[in-house]
Amino acid sequence: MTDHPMLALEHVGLRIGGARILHDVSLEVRTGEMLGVIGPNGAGKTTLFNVISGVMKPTEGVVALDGRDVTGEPIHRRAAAGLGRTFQTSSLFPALSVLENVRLAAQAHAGGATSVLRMPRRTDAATEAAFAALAEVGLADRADAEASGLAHGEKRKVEIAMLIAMNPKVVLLDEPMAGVASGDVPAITEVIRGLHRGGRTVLMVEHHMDVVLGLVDRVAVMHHGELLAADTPEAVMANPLVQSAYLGEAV
Amino acid sequence: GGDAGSTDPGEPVKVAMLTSQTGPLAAYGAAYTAGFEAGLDYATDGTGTVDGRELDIEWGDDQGNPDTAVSKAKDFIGQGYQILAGTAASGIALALAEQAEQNKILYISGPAAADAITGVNDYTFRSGRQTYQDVATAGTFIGDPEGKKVVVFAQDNAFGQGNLAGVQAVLGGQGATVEGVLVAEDATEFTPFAQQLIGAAPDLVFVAWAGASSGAMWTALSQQGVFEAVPVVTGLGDVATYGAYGDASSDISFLNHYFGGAAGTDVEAAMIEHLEAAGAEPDLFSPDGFVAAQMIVQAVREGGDTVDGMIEALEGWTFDSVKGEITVRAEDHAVIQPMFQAKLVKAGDSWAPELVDTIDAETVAPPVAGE
Amino acid sequence: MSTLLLLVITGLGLGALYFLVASGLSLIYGLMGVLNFAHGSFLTISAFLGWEVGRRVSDGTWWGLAISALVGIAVGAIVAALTEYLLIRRLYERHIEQALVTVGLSLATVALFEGIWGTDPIYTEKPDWLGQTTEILGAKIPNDRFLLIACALLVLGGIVLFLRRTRYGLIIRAGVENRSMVTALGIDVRRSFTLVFAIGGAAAGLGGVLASVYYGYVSAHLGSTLLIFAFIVTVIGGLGSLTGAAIASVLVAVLQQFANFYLGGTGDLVVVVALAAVLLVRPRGLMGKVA
Amino acid sequence: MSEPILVVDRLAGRIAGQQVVEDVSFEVPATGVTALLGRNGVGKTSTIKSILGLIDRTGEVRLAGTRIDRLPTHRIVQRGVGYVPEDREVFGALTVAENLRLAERDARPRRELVEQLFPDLVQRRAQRAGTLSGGQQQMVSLARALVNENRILLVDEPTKGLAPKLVDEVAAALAAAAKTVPILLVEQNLHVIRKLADRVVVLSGGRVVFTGAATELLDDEDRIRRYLGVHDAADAVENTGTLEETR
Amino acid sequence: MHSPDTDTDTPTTDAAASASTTAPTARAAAGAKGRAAASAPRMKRTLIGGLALVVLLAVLPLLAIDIPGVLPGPTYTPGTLQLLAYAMLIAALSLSYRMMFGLAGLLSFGHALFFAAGAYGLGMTLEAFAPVAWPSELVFVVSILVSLAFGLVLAATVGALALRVTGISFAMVTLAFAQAGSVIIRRNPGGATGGDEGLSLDIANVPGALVGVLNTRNLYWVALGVLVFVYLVVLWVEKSRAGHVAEATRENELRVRVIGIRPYTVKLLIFIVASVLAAVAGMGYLLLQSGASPRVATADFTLTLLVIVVLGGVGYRWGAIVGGIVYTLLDQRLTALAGSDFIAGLPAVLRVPLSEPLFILGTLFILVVLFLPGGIAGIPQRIRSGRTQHPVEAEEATDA
Ligand SMILES: Nc1ncnc2c1ncn2[C@@H]1O[C@H](COP(=O)(O)OP(=O)(O)OP(=O)(O)O)[C@@H](O)[C@H]1O
Ligand SMILES: Nc1ncnc2c1ncn2[C@@H]1O[C@H](COP(=O)(O)OP(=O)(O)OP(=O)(O)O)[C@@H](O)[C@H]1O
Ligand SMILES: [Mg+2]
Ligand SMILES: [Mg+2]
Repeated sequence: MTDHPMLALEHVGLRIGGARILHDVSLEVRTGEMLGVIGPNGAGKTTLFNVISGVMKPTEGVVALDGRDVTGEPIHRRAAAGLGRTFQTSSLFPALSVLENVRLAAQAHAGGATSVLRMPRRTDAATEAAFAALAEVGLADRADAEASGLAHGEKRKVEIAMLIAMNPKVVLLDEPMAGVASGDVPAITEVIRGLHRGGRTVLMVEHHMDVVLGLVDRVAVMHHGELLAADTPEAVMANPLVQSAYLGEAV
Repeated sequence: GGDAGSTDPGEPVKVAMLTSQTGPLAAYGAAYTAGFEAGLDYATDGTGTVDGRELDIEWGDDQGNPDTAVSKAKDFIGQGYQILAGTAASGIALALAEQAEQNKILYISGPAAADAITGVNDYTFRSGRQTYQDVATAGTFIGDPEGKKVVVFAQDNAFGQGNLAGVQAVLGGQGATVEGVLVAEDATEFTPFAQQLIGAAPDLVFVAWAGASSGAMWTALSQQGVFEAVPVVTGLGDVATYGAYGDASSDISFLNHYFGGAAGTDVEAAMIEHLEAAGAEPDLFSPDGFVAAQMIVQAVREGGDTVDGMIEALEGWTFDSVKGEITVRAEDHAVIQPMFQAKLVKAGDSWAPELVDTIDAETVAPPVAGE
Repeated sequence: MSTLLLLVITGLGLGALYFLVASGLSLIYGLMGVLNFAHGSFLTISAFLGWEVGRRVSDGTWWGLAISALVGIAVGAIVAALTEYLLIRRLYERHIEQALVTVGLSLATVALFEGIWGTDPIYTEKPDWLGQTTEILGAKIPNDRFLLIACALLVLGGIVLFLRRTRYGLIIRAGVENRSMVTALGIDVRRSFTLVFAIGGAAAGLGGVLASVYYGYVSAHLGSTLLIFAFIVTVIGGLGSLTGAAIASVLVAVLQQFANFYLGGTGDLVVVVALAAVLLVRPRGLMGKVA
Repeated sequence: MSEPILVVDRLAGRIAGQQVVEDVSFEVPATGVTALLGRNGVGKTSTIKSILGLIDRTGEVRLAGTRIDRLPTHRIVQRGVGYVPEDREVFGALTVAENLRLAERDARPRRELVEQLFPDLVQRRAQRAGTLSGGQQQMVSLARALVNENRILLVDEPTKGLAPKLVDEVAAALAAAAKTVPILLVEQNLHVIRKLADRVVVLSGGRVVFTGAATELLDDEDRIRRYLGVHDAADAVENTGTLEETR
Repeated sequence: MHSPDTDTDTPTTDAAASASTTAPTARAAAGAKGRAAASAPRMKRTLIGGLALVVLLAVLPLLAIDIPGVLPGPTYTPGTLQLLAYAMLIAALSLSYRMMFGLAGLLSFGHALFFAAGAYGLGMTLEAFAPVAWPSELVFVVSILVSLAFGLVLAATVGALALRVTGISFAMVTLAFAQAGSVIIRRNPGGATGGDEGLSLDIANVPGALVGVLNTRNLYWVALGVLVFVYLVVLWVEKSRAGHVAEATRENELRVRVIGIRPYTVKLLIFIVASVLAAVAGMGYLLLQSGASPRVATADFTLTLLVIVVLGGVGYRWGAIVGGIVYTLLDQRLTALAGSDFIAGLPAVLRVPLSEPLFILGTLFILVVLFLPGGIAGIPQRIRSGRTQHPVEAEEATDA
């Protein structure tokens, strides 16, 4: 198969003004791997995702996706190449319906997304893909609701449905469980597992350690903009620095 | 469809008047309207009828907006009106002239000054003076123009450009060197241009200015000492603008189309009497309305019921009017009329015009358009 | 040489006038996000009422001018506060609608002014000294330009102090971003909003009276002619940056003077081209804050 | 028990014409932490916003005996109500320092307390709050409420998005604060609730379905499953408590 | 105008949720997208309704319907036809503006530029071609094509530059271009534009059927044709995938990028289509008015469009049409009212404001923004839902 990692960062650094936000981050993620990213607040996890997805441009280093250098590419080109992400606080098209939100994602992937000559229909492939994605996250009955009126947990699910509809090769999840009621955590965990099962490469920032540990193959630890370690969950958990800087004392 | 085009003798004659009742030129519209009513009264001996036929006069507001004017004109024409008159804006007058030609009706434009209206087509007449006549009047102030240097200080718009072209044609043709200092219409600062005028050291500065900025412009000329350096001539506007010249008032020679009392004719006296009875004052464009009324009455009286007949009745017609004897030149419908030279004198707190000279109609007659 | 100097100093004077209008506009836009198309009307009504009162008290004297200015400032503040209270407040956080309401207001008020005071400009008197000139290096500078520059500096300083020394600037910037959270911190944000409008209106009112000195007339269109330049300098300077607006006012006015004089009266064209160029190079204007 | 600090009686709230809080009545005692619980979308946030007058509401709310349900929000807050909103709601265009300064209501704000609790913010005083990380924004939001003396704190999901270590710290901070001021706390993290809450109020479908001592709910697997949808109480505890095991 | 269907399949939760305080206009536009694929019978009904309306409008010149106070005369008279034709062209222009502003959220202050480009472009081309010895029909058609191409190139250039910035900067850059255009037109370079006095139509190569008051009827049909054409193009674009992406871009541009679409392309596309449609309306205007005046290139004219679109209802396509027609009629009729004896007889406090048409229009507009956020087109919806706060969801699908 492929001899290169699905996603590779080489010596990535980012400065804003005088502040060093990311420093010398190198990381390789294999195809089909699920990687957890943890670290204290402000460690640079979201920034890392921003750099990978193109929302921010690194000031140093190289980002390669599926063996291709994408450092200079705009966001949409990377997305079209199979990179999907969610945001730490839900980011939807608030005035559009749930279905429309997801269908746009599906349509973007299907090509001809911005064609004036083609009409979206109830029966076209993009709509079907959107319905399928909604069914997968259990929101099929909310398809016609307007996104802005959804409860918090539902918004998180729509974000994931959009990812499914995009059918990306690499998925970046930024705190998918934040604000999700305890009762819903298992369901969303399942959905994420489903995302991964399709052979996708998944990177996930999450502070719910049980979720992280239950899902991922490897854990990367960020601290002060640097990547401290990327190792098995057991090894990372045993790291004293992780314990003192991130986990803290047992409550 | 409709029944446009047929007019039964004996039925009222429908006359459409389009002028600004609102918008930036509303004041001109008011003066024109008052003048028209006085003229109609005069020409019909107070009956409002011509040879027993009723004149059915309908007024419309052009709002100073060509689109509105064209719409209204089309509405009138569609209703069978064959006589249309009025408007102070040259742009509107030209648009209406176009309508007149397309639809073969008679159009007598109002105070609009553009030379282009003269001779634009067979169907279009005018009731006022044109830019050329203004300029030619100014030309008479400096004696023999041969070898003199004249600078035209004007706004860079149709009015200003027209004046510059006029001066070039009139005084340039008589041997003067003519230069233009054209200022962007929206400019608000005239001090440097005043400097430029002095720098050019001309024998005469001809100022062609309209609109609100004239006050600031005159102040700038006066502050920079243009009046001490050069004689300055300009057109005297309507009563509302007498205050605009400020301290410069007494230093300017004014060419003038008309002000109340300038002509001293019997017709003028009749007009003023009528205006005052109606609570109005004679003003710059009162004669334009007055003349329009006279022309319409003439057209109806002599022209019968066809537009061609009316045109024929007007072409070459000479008559007595407010400003004196007036001729509608047959070739291009130019209105050959006397013009005035005036000055402003202090009258209490405000300024009042005083006649300096009357310039003979032939002296300032424009060349025949299109020749 | 003296022409250059004349162009620069009269440019400064014109820039001062632009700034007097732009300061309120920039304050209101920068703090509240309201693109206030009615600002010109605030200016016009202040100029009219200032003139009406001033000439009755003492026409063409310093005393009369001072009265006019005070009346203008008061009228501007009151009208602006009323506008905020009656119209803008109901539409909070809906910036497009707020701008639209002010468009409607400017349409209606200009028509109303025309109805009341007519369409022709009404020429005004001013103290003699203002009509005279002072010679600087051979250039005869009209004295009223100095008055304009002085007032513009005062207004700039005053507003900067207001923003620095009081919490209002903070409250309003926060309130624009998230109004309900500001109230949830125990702050009556509505009062602050009205106050800012009033201050902007007061600056416009002063600008109106001074504009009537500069132009030598009052008319229903006094405000609308100045407004477009005020918008341009506000945007070039960087939305919400008062010093930016001040710098841009001067740059635009001087540029306009030079282009009008040396480039065949292309001042307006040059200014709009400059606007487009600045925004394309620096979308947030010269001194705009990073959004 | 002394008189409750906050009494909510038949409170109903609407957003854009739609009823989101149906009929909610409960009391917050003058000491300790009262937790307001429920699944996503049951109306916890809306209840708090109704109390503050941030959304249209009807019903009766009394703070220390006086009705506050007719007052505008800023007056309610001025009476000593601190609020930590659900989504942080920091002013992104303002700096950290400006955010805090804006929140200072008292003549002598408790700056040292805040600085001591969140040293990270001291470092970032001049940074615009919009560029802070999610967790840092949460700290600003908490700091804004703690900087004043309050009679009650309304805190909506303060640990959302915080790293485990910080969750502990915030919990500790709230526990410390609770010694002097009563808190109405919305929280999803059962572990935090277990540690802090004295009493619980459970909402479902815009109504109160359970009120009682914290232990009454948390020790009852059946109730937890019923009210919070957690299928296995042990699992729920584990959810947040895995750390001890793993270590 | 037909009213939207009265049945609604909207779940209540959805309805209420959509009414946020932040962006009611935009919100109203989005509304029923979830229900985009409305049921077939309903679409058929609206299709028939729309067709019937067009047919009615088309036969209007053959009928003698008189609505005193609204129309200046019976519908067959040139005056009325002229007014209606003018109103329809303004409606077409507003429709194109709405596509940009309401759909894609692009607040342009320079739309007038493209209307003027159409009007002046055609006028100047006709004049330039006047001496050419081709058959006059050919010259006419070629002139139209040349002006369209001119509009297209202009739109692409301005759009490509202006869309590099967003928000208020975009508005100002478009304003700058439009101002530049306006200044150039008024400057009358080489005598090409006629300056302040406007450009008059050179009728040498204009088909005789489009010249003269007696042919106003034909011009009316041309205007109707332009309106229907613009409507269909706008409908098509809005319903297309690109239209949906444009809508999404208005809502959340970063999100659009992240799902793999470049917003710039879509915005540029919408900008160009809207601008070219404006140019088409501009050509109709030139023919109808037998000329063009510099007024149509001013920022004020764009502001008027904004007023029209909001008056009609940003959330509704037919709102722009209703707005355009209502505005034009009001503008004309209020002038008539202002000059009426009734007004003249009032005391000064009432007479002065009421005799200013723009005062009444401005006030009316303020009231609409304050109290009718859905605009005129939103009234049926409000009556039906009985709500007083904000427009909830626009039944976009029903007027398709
Ligand atoms: N413009 C800026 N200037 C200074 N510092 C910045 C700027 N933008 C971001 N930062 C800092 O960069 C760091 C990284 O932020 P990031 O959002 O990536 O953290 P995170 O790991 O995702 O944290 P969390 O878990 O709280 O979401 C933070 O400390 C933030 O304050
Ligand atoms: N702006 C809004 N417009 C319409 N409905 C809303 C809005 N905000 C919230 N709702 C609805 O109100 C209900 C209660 O929401 P609320 O935010 O109070 O729930 P919550 O218990 O705090 O949930 P969560 O645990 O997800 O924060 C939900 O059904 C939600 O869909
Ligand atoms: Mg983060
Ligand atoms: Mg909540």
